[in-house]
Amino acid sequence: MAAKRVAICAVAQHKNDSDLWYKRFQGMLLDVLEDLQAQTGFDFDSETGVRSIVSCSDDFFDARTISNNGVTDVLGAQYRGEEKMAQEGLNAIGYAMAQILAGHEDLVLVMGHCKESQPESRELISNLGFDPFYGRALGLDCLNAAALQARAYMAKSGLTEDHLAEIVVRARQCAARNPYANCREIIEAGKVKGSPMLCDPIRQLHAYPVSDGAVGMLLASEERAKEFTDKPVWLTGFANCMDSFFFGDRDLTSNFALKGAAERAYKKAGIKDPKKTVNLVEVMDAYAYQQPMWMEGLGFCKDGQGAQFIDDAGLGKYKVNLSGGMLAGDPVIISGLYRAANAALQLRGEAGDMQVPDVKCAVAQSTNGPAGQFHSVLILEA
Amino acid sequence: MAEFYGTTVADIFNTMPKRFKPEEAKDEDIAIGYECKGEGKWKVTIKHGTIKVEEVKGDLKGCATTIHAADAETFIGTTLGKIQAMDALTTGKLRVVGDVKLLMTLLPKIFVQYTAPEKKSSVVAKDIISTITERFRPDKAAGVDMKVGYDLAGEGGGKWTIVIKDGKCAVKEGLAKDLTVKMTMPAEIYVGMMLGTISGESAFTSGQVKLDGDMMAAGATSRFFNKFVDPNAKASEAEELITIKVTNSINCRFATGTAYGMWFKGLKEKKFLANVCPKCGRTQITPREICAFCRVRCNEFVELGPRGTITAADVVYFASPDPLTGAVRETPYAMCWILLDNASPQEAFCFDIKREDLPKMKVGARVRPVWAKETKGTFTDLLYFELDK
Amino acid sequence: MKKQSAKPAKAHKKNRNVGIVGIGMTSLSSHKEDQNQPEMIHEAVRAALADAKMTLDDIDCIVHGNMELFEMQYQPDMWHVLGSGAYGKDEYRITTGGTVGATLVCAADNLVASGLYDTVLAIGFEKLQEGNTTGGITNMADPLWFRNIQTGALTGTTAAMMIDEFGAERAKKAAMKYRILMDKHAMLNERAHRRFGLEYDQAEDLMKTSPQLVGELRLIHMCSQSDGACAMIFTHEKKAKKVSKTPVWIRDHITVHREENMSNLYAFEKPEMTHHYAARKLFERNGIKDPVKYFDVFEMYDPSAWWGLDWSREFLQLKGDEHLRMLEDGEFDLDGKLPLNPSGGVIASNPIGATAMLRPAFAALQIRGDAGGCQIKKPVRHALASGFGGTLWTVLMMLEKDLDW
Amino acid sequence: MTTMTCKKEDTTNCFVFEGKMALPNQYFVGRLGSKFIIALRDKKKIMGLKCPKCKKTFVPPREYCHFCQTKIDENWVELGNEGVLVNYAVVRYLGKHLPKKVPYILGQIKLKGADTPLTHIVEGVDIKDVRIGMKLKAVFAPKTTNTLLDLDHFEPV
Repeated sequence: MAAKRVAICAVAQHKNDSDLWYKRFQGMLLDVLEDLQAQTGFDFDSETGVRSIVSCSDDFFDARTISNNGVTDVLGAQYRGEEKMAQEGLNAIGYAMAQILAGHEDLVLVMGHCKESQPESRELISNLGFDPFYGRALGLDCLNAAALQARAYMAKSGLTEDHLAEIVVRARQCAARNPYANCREIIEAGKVKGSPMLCDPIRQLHAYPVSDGAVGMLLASEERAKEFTDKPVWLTGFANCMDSFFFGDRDLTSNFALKGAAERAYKKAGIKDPKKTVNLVEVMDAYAYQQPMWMEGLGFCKDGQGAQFIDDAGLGKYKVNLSGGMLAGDPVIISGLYRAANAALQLRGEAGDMQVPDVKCAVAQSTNGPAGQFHSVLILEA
Repeated sequence: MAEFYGTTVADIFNTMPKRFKPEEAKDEDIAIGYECKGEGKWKVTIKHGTIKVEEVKGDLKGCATTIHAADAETFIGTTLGKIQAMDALTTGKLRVVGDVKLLMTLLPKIFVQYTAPEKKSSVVAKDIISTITERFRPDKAAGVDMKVGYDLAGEGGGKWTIVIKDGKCAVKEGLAKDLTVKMTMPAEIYVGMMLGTISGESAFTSGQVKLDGDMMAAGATSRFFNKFVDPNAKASEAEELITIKVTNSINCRFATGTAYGMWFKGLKEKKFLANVCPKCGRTQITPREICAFCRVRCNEFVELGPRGTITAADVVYFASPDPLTGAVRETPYAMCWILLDNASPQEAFCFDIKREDLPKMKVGARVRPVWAKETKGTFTDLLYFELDK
Repeated sequence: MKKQSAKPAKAHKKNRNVGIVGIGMTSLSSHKEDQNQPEMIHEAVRAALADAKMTLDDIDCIVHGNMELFEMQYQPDMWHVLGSGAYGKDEYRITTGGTVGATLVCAADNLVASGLYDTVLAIGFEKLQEGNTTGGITNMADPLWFRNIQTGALTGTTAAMMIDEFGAERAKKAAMKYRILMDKHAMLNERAHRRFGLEYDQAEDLMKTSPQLVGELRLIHMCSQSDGACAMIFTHEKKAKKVSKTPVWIRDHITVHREENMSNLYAFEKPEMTHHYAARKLFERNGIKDPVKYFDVFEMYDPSAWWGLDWSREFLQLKGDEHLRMLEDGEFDLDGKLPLNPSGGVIASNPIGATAMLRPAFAALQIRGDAGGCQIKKPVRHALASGFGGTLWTVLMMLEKDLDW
Repeated sequence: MTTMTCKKEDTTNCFVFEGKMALPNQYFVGRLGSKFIIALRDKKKIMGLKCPKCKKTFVPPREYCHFCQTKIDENWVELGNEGVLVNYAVVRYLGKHLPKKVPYILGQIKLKGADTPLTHIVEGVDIKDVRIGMKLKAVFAPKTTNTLLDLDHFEPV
């Protein structure tokens, strides 16, 4: 990584909710913006303030061509530069880093929103992510893609229904301590195992709940970070990686894209063995099976040993998703932003009831596309 | 007559009655004039599912819309799709006086697309009849017992009886006595119908096909057979490139929040509610959560208007689809920018103006809103603005 | 709470210089039934790689963008990996509406300059034939209110305002001259989509006969609807000098957005136009006092003849009728003071997601001397390129032949 | 940290409007894809493309082998209409994008002669009897949709 460093100076999260019927996403973003400004006192002066905003949203979920057009004002982007990350939000942080490292900007605001409750069904939308002839026709979507991956991975790793239930129960226990999580009610394994099958082997409670949310953060160059915070969180590595498209072309259990992204991100951050260096991990677990699977891809667990990893309390050992993760509810597109925000709070010692001691280095991971076709990895350090 | 792409202008008009789809045009009552420089003028009158095509010597009279082509190549090229109609319109080689919408919406609906004739298709009725047994689909004809007679006059024609019974099909020369139905037509019409170059419906409606006997049975026969494919045409046909047409539709629940909630609440009471920037005083209409310039939240609402002054006006001639209904908008209509009374000078409100007021509309004119009889707090509450006399 | 520093940020400086070393585009046409989306994209990618004499192994990262709702393809980069070459690589998908092509160039510049990636391939594309363009654009508007009123990107207000300012005769004549000039340029550019062969003596006729769309905005004034893709390869100074004899350097770029609500564009008091603001700020920080003199070519995103002409005043910081006079005096011609859109501009070719990338692409070809039939005769050293999108958003960038600023 | 989340929201003037986003599209499968679909539709044959360099045979078709970037669009090979189930999921939730009545089985089927499994629908077997490794054969659709669904589903041999 270049000699310069980039810091997160502040993060703000909107509380996730299953149906924020009374609020436009503009209103959600405005709350986040005001929170960030209250924390740091930055402004949008054309010389000394924020001149660049990297937003993150989705045209389909917003039902708007150019979804960022509807939010320019609440991002503070009037007469300023604004670009939309149209992928999963963690990449918005990666790109905002690049703007600062390039020397083009020294302050960048990252803002993401998504209201999953607005469209009739998120599966209907992800179906439109498949090609119109070979994929859409079969009714493929991100849920049944995940189910195919879940079966293949469970067979390879020995993961059972009990393991999945254990993951969900733990996620809710963590979420209970996170004021921004959507589903904070503690549940028992029996309830998970008794929840209806959505798409075998995925049950309703193995899947993340429909959620509305918004997240923001202020990024600054090393020289300017101290103007805004005493506790900068340094972004020391970012990478992402793309796998092939057709399921048949991929080994759905191989973590090809995640391994590529993790390897490159670790290299940039100078991390040789994440098991030794990394104190905390936030993964984008849209479905329960993904927690151990992504931990394999990130290098915390041997290939195909997901079940053993759970049995050995690996989730606790590596402090995985103390925020409750996506399983407790945050929307697609910006789940990675929530992951990074939670990691940053831990590194700043501001994670409240979730706080654990001695967090120096954290990993945030997110994924995009059906069955983890695309992965992003961000390294954050105190 | 000049020939382009293997077609003359006359070919196109001569085939019009055959390509006409009466069912699609049963609600239409319109005369369309055509002028093709160097070739002549035609008037096409469509009335309640009938069509009349006549060549006109003098001026085109009584036509709602006239289409003018600069030359035969343009006319034939755009008809065949070899020349982009939009490009021809753009450069003025094709000109429409009257409703341009017709070209895009009505004509494709009521006519089968003109295709240049294959250099005299070598297929004759006899050839098609001879493939009937191999095209027969017993699965579709279970339990059917009928005899269909064909009396096809002209070259390659003849008389045949097709017997369908017990899931079997046979063809016999001549007409049987106990026919379920008899169809009489020129052999070339039969060939055209089988090749899909003539609309069967129009051939029946226009009287080119005569039916004796059970009409329902005549209609049903096509189901029992696979489509006839011209073996000669196959080789010369352009390769098939597959397309699918779909309408992607996602239902949504749009939240108003307080900003739009107040706006709709106002509409219900026939009021324009704007919110005011506490810093610069801008009255935002429709209201927004924030003033973009000052970056401060706007919580105070004020009532504007109801009357106002036009600051800018656009007359729209282009018929675009209304994304809320999918229907094509009626043109022309006007989109006006109106500075409502009480509004800050930097914030105009955009809306339609009453159709009858279009000619008199100008910047600076005073207007007043016209509301729906019953206002419900939605975007249909406000009908339009009209000139305030 | 900390106090934000009051002293101005340091002048714009790059971590490392970035050069354009490969440019590729598909044919631009309204018909691409023979290719699906990834195949069309791949055609441009291959062309760019061939131009840069590179293979996909040389590429570290792909940047991809278009307008999703035109083709109604959700997260299209997932499917398009079949043609983009992103397999196993880093990939970003960054979009900003009509400006997206230009944004991708800015993004590629930032990604290379940052040191995070050495060589980046940017891809902008659109298959407008697969969607409903006007419906797609209308869906930009807020579903709660403005969607019931908007007509895509069609507006006659600029024409009305120009007629107001300069009189009907002069304004209409100028708009038509602009239009015919663009067609004349397109006729010289073998890559352009619509090439009509218009002559100046047709102007009178076209002013009357071309169908009216909105007010005095006629069909002839409006841009085309095209399918096509553009791909460009960017790398850092050291490598650019090694792999290319004629790298084109990205000096600086600026993005300026404005609010969704357009109400204050058409009231009595109007704010500074985004194009004017962007150019003012960009020229200021790069010490450009007289843009007409400094730049040798301007590739402007001109969605219609009226807008193109009106916006030339804003971008070039002209006053009064200076822009009309430049046009009337032939200063925007290929041998004029500042040749404008030698490519024929957006009026000639408009695959929306690629359109704003075609501007710097054509400008860079001019700097390289590779613009073919539409090459400007005098040497081209400094180029300006703009993108347009959203509710009058702008992206403006400066390209240079030499690293001498 | 501020207490944004705890703020009481005034919802008196907030409503929800039911609406939709709908647009017409037409999609082109391309020259290559047309050959594949026409073979399915007219000849009831499943065609694959073989990369001469990787020696792998792919289905559905693509222009380039994106592992090695070799152009493979001419290297058609006929695949068998029978194959083996290598993975599956059972779709039970509702959705208007789903082509079959739920519950149905979504499978990955490795066809004879192909190196990559094809994702498709499996019918004619009770959900509890589905087994990875079971032999399946293609059943073609009586009515064309000009998509991969011209192969209607797979069923046990």
